[in-house]
Amino acid sequence: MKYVDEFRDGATARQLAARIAAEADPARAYRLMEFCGGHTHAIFRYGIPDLLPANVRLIHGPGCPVCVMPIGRLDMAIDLARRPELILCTYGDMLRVPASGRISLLKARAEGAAVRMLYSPVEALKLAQDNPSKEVVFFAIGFETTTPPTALVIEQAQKLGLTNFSVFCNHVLTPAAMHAILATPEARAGTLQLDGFIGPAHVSTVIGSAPYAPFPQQYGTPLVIAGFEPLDLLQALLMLVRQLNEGRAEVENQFTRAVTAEGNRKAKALTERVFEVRESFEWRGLGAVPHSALQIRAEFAEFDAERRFALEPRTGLENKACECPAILRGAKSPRDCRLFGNPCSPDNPLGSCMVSSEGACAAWYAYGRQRQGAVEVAR
Amino acid sequence: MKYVDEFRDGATARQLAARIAAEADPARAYRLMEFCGGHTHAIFRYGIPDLLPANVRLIHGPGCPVCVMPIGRLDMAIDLARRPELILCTYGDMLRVPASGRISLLKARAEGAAVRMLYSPVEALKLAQDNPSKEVVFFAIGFETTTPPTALVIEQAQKLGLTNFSVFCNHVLTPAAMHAILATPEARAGTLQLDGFIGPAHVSTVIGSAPYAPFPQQYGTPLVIAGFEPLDLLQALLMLVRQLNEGRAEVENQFTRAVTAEGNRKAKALTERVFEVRESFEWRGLGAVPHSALQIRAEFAEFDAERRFALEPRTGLENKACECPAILRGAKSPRDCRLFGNPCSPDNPLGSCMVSSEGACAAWYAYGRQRQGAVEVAR
Amino acid sequence: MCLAIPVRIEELLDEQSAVACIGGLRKTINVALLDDLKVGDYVILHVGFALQKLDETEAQRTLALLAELGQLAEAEQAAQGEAP
Amino acid sequence: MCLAIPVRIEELLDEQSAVACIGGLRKTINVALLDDLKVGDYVILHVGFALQKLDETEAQRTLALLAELGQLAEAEQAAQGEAP
Amino acid sequence: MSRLDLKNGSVEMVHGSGGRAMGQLIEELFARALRNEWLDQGNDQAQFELPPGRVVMATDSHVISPLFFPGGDIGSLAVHGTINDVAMAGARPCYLAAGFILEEGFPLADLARIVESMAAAAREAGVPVVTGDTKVVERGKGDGVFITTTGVGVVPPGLYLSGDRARPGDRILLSGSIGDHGVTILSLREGLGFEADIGSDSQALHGLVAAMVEAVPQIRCLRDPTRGGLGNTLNELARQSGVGMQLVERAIPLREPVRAACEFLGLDPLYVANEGKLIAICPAEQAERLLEVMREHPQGREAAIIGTVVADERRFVQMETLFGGSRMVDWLNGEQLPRIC
Amino acid sequence: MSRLDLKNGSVEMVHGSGGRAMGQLIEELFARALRNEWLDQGNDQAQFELPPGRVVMATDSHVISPLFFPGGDIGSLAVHGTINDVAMAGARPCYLAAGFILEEGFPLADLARIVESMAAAAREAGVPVVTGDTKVVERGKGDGVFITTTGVGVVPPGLYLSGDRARPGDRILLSGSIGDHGVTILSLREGLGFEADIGSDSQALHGLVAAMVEAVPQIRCLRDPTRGGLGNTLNELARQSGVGMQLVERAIPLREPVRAACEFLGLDPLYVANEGKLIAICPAEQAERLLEVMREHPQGREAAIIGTVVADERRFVQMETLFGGSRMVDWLNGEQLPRIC
Ligand code: SF4
Ligand code: SF4
Ligand SMILES: [Mg+2]
Ligand SMILES: [Mg+2]
Ligand SMILES: [Mg+2]
Ligand SMILES: [Mg+2]
Ligand SMILES: [Mg+2]
Ligand SMILES: [Mg+2]
Ligand SMILES: [Mg+2]
Ligand SMILES: [Mg+2]
Ligand SMILES: [Mg+2]
Ligand SMILES: [Mg+2]
Repeated sequence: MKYVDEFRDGATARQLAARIAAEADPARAYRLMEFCGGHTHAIFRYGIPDLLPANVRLIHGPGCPVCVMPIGRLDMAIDLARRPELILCTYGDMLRVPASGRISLLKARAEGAAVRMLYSPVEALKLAQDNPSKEVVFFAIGFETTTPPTALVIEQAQKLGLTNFSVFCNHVLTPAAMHAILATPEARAGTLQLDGFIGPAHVSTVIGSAPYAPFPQQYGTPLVIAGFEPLDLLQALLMLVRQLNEGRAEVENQFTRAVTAEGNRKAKALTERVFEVRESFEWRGLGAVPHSALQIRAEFAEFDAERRFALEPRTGLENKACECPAILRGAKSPRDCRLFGNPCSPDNPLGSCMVSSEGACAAWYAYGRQRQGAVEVAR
Repeated sequence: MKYVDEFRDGATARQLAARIAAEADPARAYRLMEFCGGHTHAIFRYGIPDLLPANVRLIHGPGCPVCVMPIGRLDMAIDLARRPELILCTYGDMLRVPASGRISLLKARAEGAAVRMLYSPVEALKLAQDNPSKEVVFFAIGFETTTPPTALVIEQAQKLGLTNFSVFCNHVLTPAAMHAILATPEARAGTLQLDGFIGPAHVSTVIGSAPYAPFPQQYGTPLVIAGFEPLDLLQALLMLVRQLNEGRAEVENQFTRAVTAEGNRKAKALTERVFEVRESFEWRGLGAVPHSALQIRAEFAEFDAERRFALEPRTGLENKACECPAILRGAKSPRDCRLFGNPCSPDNPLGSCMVSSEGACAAWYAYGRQRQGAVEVAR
Repeated sequence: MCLAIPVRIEELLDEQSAVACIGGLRKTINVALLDDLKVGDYVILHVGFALQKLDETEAQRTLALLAELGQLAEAEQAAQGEAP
Repeated sequence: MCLAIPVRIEELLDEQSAVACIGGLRKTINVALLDDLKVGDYVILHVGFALQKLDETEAQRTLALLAELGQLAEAEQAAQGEAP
Repeated sequence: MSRLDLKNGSVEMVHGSGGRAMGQLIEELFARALRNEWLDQGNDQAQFELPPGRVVMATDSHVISPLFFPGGDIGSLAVHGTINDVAMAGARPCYLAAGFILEEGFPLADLARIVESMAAAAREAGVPVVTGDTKVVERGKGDGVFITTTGVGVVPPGLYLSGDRARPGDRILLSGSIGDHGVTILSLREGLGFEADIGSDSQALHGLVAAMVEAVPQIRCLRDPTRGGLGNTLNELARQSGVGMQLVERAIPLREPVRAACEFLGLDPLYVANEGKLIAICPAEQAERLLEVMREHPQGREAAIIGTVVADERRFVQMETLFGGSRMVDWLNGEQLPRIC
Repeated sequence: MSRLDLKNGSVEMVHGSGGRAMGQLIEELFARALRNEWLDQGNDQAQFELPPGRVVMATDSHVISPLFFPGGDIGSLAVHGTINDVAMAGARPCYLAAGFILEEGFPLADLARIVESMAAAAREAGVPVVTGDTKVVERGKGDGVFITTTGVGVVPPGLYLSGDRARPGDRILLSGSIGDHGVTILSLREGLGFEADIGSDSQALHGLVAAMVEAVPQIRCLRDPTRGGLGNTLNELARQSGVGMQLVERAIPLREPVRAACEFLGLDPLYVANEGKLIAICPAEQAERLLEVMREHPQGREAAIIGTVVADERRFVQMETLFGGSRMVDWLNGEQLPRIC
């Protein structure tokens, strides 16, 4: 597979790792957060931590749309799904996430709710057309990458004159979350030290590299946008080590083959037409983050499930012992959770971080368990 | 089973049969029509023809609500059942009857139509309550016996304020059909000679014996109301033979344990409140018969499926070779049909008379085939 | 037409309903179409509704008549049997 | 987040859709979010939508750089290997 | 992972996906209840030795609604049904396999009850369920649970029973009353709802069969009149053997409530299903002896000789009625549906 | 009665009611396609002789959507699946039983196609379907057709294969590429719809097995990595045997389109289902010989030694990745669902 396999070469990876080891200053620590769950997944899938020197540590960030979804929003989705004559459709990722009372959409479906899995949001339109006597709600999740397709689908629904289709919008914004990370209690108290960011790959193909400029400027934190293949990641780590060694704090772009400064103008314009920024949105782990999510504009109100069904916000019941919130803030590691592994496992996930394969707990469980302490992850 | 077993005693039956043989005048023929399918069924189930002398012949009448339903009405019911969001419910008897194109309600169900079988019409109300987002239509069939329960259910639907329930009314009237029988071309031409009637058992429990008075008066045809057990039938036959021998033409009542002159006043009043007589109604075999069926009164218009769904009358496509019409007029016997037995059988019924176990063809097939010509039935 | 069967009223539940019994089988039936029912009455049951009461005296009378006709026939046959 | 994969445009169907290919697999995708696509272009595919074109030149540059860094590391290791 | 929630949990798609959750379902629910050395091995097949003799194999898929009924449930029925089909060859049933098709959302508590009932039936019959399979289908694509069981058994040397061996003059025996199972199931149908002191006759008949073939190895054929009832099953045998049959209604055991239910629904008890009765056909000379053996056995106490095989090219099954007439007992035509006229 | 309308007809409830219509369906559709001396007998069970040796029995219920797919259909799959489970004991599969659960309204033409495909698969494998059963469920209570097949076979004397026999040092062999079946089925899912030059690998493996056990009777165990895929099946074997496993990703055959589809849907090919592949574990000394025998057989041409059994109390299956790292190959957790992140 072109543009994939070339960036997975193990020999080159080991050479790059040796380069990082050579250039990393043994006298200092490099605490680097990969914001994006895609990177978290790749880090474990390819055993990147094994290749790094002990003082180059990776901190997992909140860039997994499944993991940061607050339970209350998922409860709202499950309530919707349980309405008779309503079909809720969403991506496979959300189906197993436990909401209040450990009910997931899959469990709700087993109990009779009409829940359908989509691969693409265009399927939701077809579902609405095929079920004219049902309400079809698309439970939309995701960062800036996933938002333009949702916007397009809403525009199309309007053009088609669909009267039984709406979107429960949960699209969130990357830069706002990065600001929030740098403003957590732990970050402000200095207990979470963050020396650099690995910036998202696919989000950046849409928003471009420009929106990251404030981070080096405001917080002095360097940021390197990186592709999701292991060589991309290692190169980005080397670039961060070099910035830190050289005392620079800049936005650099390792993923130049797909990311420009501007991103995808057409996709951004479409998003802008259909969505507007919310005053505030609740993130798991980060709490209410101002201007961190999108809502459907008034012009498309009839396609907004929140208005259409007059949804009331819900406060979900978190499992108190689950450390997902702290993990999502980068403040804890999965192993700090006493539920990790038993009883919480991908098979019986108690928190969202154990469900998505991008979640730190799931990634650690699937790929890291065998090392049993051999790998130093986070903190 | 009390009131059942006592009237099924074989020894007494043979004695009664001997009595009939003794009293029947060998010089004349006794052509007696059992109007009612219930009698037809009993006649074959108990092998009554075997017990009778050759000159006492039974002619099967049109008293089977399934058999006389014109194909067009059944087509209308199937069209209804095929509407999405509509559940059609009816008695098991109607399910296998072939309509145009040999489609039955069972076949329509196999193809996806929502068709439910009822034992009692009160189940239809429950179905409507349990499926508030569907239209529930009760496909009502039957003679005066079956009508009062339908009337009650319509009244109850009104009381309950149901907005998704209606009745496709096909209730028909016995006396009108008896008049029609005596006015068929064959009867008028004298090719169908009818010396007496066995009157219905259960219809008469409701309407009483009084409505039969015109038959002896107008046509000189004696009539004996008889129960459905074999001894009832044999006794009624003897009573008819005696009337004919004595030159009398009266209404007599053999089924005195359940039939009075007046019938069930309460049931009749209820029927009267909910239904009114149709100008004319199509009967299979008899054609359009004036004042022979009921329709729902305007006061209950919302429960009348014909009005609610603005149903257009349909002219069904009869199988041209099927002799059901002539059989229902008493003009032919099942064996006169060249389709009888092969390909037409209860398993693959081509006409309604082969479906209902009260149908002459089905009764003859199930119980009479073995005799292969040994039994003289009809004509 | 009109499959119906005599059942015995076992228990009156309310204006509309009663428990009926036949051959060891119990079933709740609708009795709204009949007045003055009492436990022990037999009624004709059709599509879940009691349509008419059964008159015990008339039933006995019919049975007696049937028996009589039967005996008559028997006597005659016997007579015929002797005849030839 | 955002599982996405580079695919090659095989055929442009209309304004909205194109056939894409990867590893012998063909799929109709939505290309409404990109302008000026042509057959042979590689795009990043996410939830059925092409999100961005891949820049061949940049890809080659990255690979060259990676190779260079690799060689550098190798040379260094060799040097270290000699050193002790 | 946490234990299966057998109290409030339900079947989910994941229980059929081949992973850990499926393993857990099999282990904590199926294997625990059905426990035996073969299942314990955890292989995808069972291995065992069979005694010498001809091997018999029979399979039946069980679909029934409701799943629980007086006299049993789908679990015990699935064991009895297949044991009986094996036994009808005169065989000793030895091992069972069971395939489950579960509907998403089916309560685990009900499933556990069914599997335990299955285990109890298998234990009582002495025929273990040695291998199995579980699939889960989406809600709306199944009906709670379907169970397909397959049995293997061995026919004692010297015996050969088959439906084509009935000969004119043979006697037809029936092991007990007809219609109990079918009427019990009907009585539970919503809307029909009657109460009666009846239950399904579901039971394993191999013990009775063993006694029968030991005493009368000349038996021509055995068959359990399940779907289609006595009437249809006799037609099958008549057709296979190329003979007619003459039955005597008076001799056919029929419980009063079953008869009443049939009158009241317009059904013919001859076509109502049984799940614990058998028809035996044997030469006339052995009929009395066979009847005696059957009546001595708990499962054959009400056994009766119900008719005779006759020569008839038309292969008609006919019956002398209680009333004294004669009627055809035809193949079951269509479905037996409750009717009003 | 008129002939079954195999062109435009569909399954009706009456086809399961035990009467004449059911007899007709069985005769004109099932028996006609599957035809053999046992089915011809028309009994509710089959009787046959088995060669000497330990008897093996396996059952699988087949539920698959869509029913037809490149490389096969539910009919051929139902034959292959059960033959393979029998063969994995090292046995020669001899006879099959089949139970059908049909949904009201299912087109008879599709049913005929499925049954004919089943017959062809059985013929090709030389394993006849000797007994069967048919049930019909109401529309909305099934999914077209479910088929449960059960097989019996015989293990040649001297062989004993079981999942608990893997020992540290043993080699793990795989007969060919993984994921073909699962990815083919996914590719047909509405909305996902991709085209690829792939098909299900559904095939009967007993020929390959016969060659393998003849050449290397020391084989410890065989298993077909169906649901749950290679990854889960190896975990099952590791747990049964109380060992760990060390795999080499490089050695595991994986077709390019299957790999691409997995990348694109976020699936791990290790957990994608196969229907015509087997895993063999044998002592290290015989591994090369076994590999040679497998590669000589048409069903094992792409066979490979993919790893080694190791001592590990934790029973971990681990893998050296293509990239050069090491990863856990855990039990399949949850369902593998296509994902977007
Ligand atoms: S291991 Fe489970 S409970 Fe603990 S933080 Fe992770 S998801 Fe939450
Ligand atoms: S045998 Fe069939 S086709 Fe002929 S009259 Fe009777 S129902 Fe009609
Ligand atoms: Mg819903
Ligand atoms: Mg409908
Ligand atoms: Mg069977
Ligand atoms: Mg059976
Ligand atoms: Mg049987
Ligand atoms: Mg299996
Ligand atoms: Mg199996
Ligand atoms: Mg299998
Ligand atoms: Mg297997
Ligand atoms: Mg069977």
